[in-house]
Amino acid sequence: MINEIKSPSRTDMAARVARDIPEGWYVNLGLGLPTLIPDYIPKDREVVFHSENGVLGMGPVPPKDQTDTWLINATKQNITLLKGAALFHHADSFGMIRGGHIDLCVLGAYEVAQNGDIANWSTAQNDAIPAVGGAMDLCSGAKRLWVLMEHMTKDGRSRIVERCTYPLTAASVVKRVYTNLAVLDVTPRGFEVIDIAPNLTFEDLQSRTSARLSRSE
Amino acid sequence: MINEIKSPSRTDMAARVARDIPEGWYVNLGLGLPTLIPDYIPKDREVVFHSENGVLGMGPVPPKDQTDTWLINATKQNITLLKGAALFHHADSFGMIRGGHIDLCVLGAYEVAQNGDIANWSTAQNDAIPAVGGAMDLCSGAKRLWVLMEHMTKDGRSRIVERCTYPLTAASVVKRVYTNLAVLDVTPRGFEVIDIAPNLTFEDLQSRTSARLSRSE
Amino acid sequence: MIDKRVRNIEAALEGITDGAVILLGGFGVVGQPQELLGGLIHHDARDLTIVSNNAGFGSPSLPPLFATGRVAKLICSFPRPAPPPFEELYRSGKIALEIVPQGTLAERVRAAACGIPAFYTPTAAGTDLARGKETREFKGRTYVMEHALHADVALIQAWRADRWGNLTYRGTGRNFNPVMAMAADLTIVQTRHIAELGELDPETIVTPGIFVDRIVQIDSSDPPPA
Amino acid sequence: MIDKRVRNIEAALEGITDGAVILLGGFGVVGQPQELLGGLIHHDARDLTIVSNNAGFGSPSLPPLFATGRVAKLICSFPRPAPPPFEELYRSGKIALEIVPQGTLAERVRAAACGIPAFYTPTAAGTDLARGKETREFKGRTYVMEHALHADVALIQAWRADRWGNLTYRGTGRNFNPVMAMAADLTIVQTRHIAELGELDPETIVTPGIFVDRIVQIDSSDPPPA
Repeated sequence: MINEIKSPSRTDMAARVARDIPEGWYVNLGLGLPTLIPDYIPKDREVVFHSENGVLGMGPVPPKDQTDTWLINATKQNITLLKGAALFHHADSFGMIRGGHIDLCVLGAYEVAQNGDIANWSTAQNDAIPAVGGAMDLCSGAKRLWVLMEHMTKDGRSRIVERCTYPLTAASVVKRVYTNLAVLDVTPRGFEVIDIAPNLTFEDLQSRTSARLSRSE
Repeated sequence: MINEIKSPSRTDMAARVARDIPEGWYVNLGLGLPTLIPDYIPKDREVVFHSENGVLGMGPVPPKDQTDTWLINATKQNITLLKGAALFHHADSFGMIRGGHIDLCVLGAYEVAQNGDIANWSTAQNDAIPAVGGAMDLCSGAKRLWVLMEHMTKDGRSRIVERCTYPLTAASVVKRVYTNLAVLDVTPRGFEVIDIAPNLTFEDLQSRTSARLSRSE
Repeated sequence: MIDKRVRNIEAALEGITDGAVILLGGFGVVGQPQELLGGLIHHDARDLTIVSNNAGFGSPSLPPLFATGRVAKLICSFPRPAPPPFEELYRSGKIALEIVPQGTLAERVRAAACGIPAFYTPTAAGTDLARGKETREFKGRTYVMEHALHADVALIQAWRADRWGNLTYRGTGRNFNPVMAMAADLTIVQTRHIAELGELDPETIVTPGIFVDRIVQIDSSDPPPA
Repeated sequence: MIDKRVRNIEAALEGITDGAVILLGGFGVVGQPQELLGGLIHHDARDLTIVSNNAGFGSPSLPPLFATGRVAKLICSFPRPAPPPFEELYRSGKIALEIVPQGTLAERVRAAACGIPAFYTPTAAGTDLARGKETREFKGRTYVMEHALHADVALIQAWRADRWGNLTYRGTGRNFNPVMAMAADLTIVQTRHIAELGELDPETIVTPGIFVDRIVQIDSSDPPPA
């Protein structure tokens, strides 16, 4: 049934998020899908990207022969600095995060619950070495937390849930979720559908979602 | 009776403190008498002076025609920067102080008690506008707190006391007191006389001191 | 294009409301944003709380601001010597005064900036300034709990600024400025010089633009000799 | 004359004792002091606690240090991917692991440096990582109390250093280094370049020498492309 839906590609999903980021925002992007977002910000729209290892004004990955290997991002890829960039240490960087100065953080997740809970750091499998990185700081600190993820797991379970089953990264923090099927706002009344994939009805979407959805007014 | 004693001059007192400051210490000096100390540090002994408004490596007051008015110390006099100086902001500066990184702070005081209590910020007169500045931070934060002051008040009361009568700046922090009559260590057994002014006997000193003194072993 | 520059002081101070808590950079007059303060004298916001290390001794602008009667409270470490307007208001009970140790003041502002609601400090433990405050022992030593000091507005003096709001300072003009610049909802900067974007070395920027909302370039004079 | 330079790595690491808590600068391998770590491999101190953002992925020196079996505990935010020596020790219960959110780790180290024994943070509230920790509400939000993380030793990588110990860093090699440099009883720095005293601009020094005990100049190589 999932295969019937013409899902947007991963790049379409990133582009959809990019569309909603206005000029002048300070934005931190998590691993995976979110790292594709900057490619879809129009060149004339200035958005300042933050990397938690001490960078504001992060630019794209440089050509191999022009790499300064002293410059990396939080995923440990080499980066460039844009004009206007600034460097600072880890306590200052996480002060920015914890203090609510980052306008937007976009992360991937395993699950998002209707009260805004997010689970994205641990699947609680006993054999995995636990690792949290900056996920909890970003989730509790950013002014807005958006999640960008596939709507369902590979085995067909909804990631949009009434209550997270995986260990929480932070409680009641997610403001919006972008998936391959829809854009959902987290409201005091639960998930509200803001946008829906082409050829998908509200009922189709609800049938693929374990939390109850409401229509945007 | 006080006048019988040949007290050292104010500059002698500052020089006496300077003698005890070894090379390599990071030192913060309070208002008044302590500001005279750097003049008596030998030129070949490197001591780094800290000013709480964000300077390490503070040098002497410049000649009038070479003043950079953007450089002041905590008493708001113009200063110079020595080679090796560094500038930083107030939270970092007081982080250094509170974190025990300043090897020595030398302050004036109204009273020092035998348990190391110091009173130097307020005489609790009702008509004075209260003002504390960095005194409490320095007293509780510095690795060592020495006090440099006159042994007695102008009206002949001992400033070396069993218990402070003025409001405390900090409790149990003073390690040593330099006065015009003696050098006293604060020990678990109270004040111990380390040095005494010429022509003054231990008994003379005790008679001018309201706290009980012991001889250094 | 991100451009935080505004055309004049009036535009820089727009929207400050009655009851605002205002952080004021500077230590003495060095790094104190005189022209922004001057603009505040002619502003109409009342019942202001000013957070400043000093009470305006030697300052051309802070005493006249007190004289307007529009400052309800001063949070301060060292209000002495007190210039006449402050002293009179204080003695007649027309201005409230909260004395905070200088390092605690800096740390409370930094805590607000960094999302720390409260912390423990050894400063003032066992003194009158800790009266009524919660205390706690850690490893046998007594500490006082202090709360973050949030503000609506910060008035900052920088030496150089670019249009993104990246700042550098000059000499000891740095003092409280970078700390306060981080802790307000609206951070307003007067700068001596405007730098082109990219001209400030990323390694030497002291305040990243993320903390700054408005910049006004002012040909202010150097501090007077002290 | 104050001169914190020492002649070689052995002299730099002298006196590190069994049971030492060691802060390790770097984020990944950028800013990680490889040569000091390399020296630690041949040191005799045992039962070490290493505080490091990562568990040594990509690092030429940290995995071999784990392999010596002399590290009893790792305090870390992101020990994945785990290099084989760490993974094996962890799975066989031969090394303790304390997971700390990255910002909490930085702030705990900064608190130790700045004389703050404990503070409250929103990070991890309501999660498994706050289990057993004291929590408290401020203005209706729940915060976790976290303690200062003191250390005996910090191993730091700088770009330039003068004989007083003033430091600058390069690019994102800064990361945890200036924070950790402030928080240890013994701060040991490997620097790529030595500057003459007075050569580093006081306005642009990142770590003032007061925090630094020993400096060793090492012609280390740049980090590998990532």
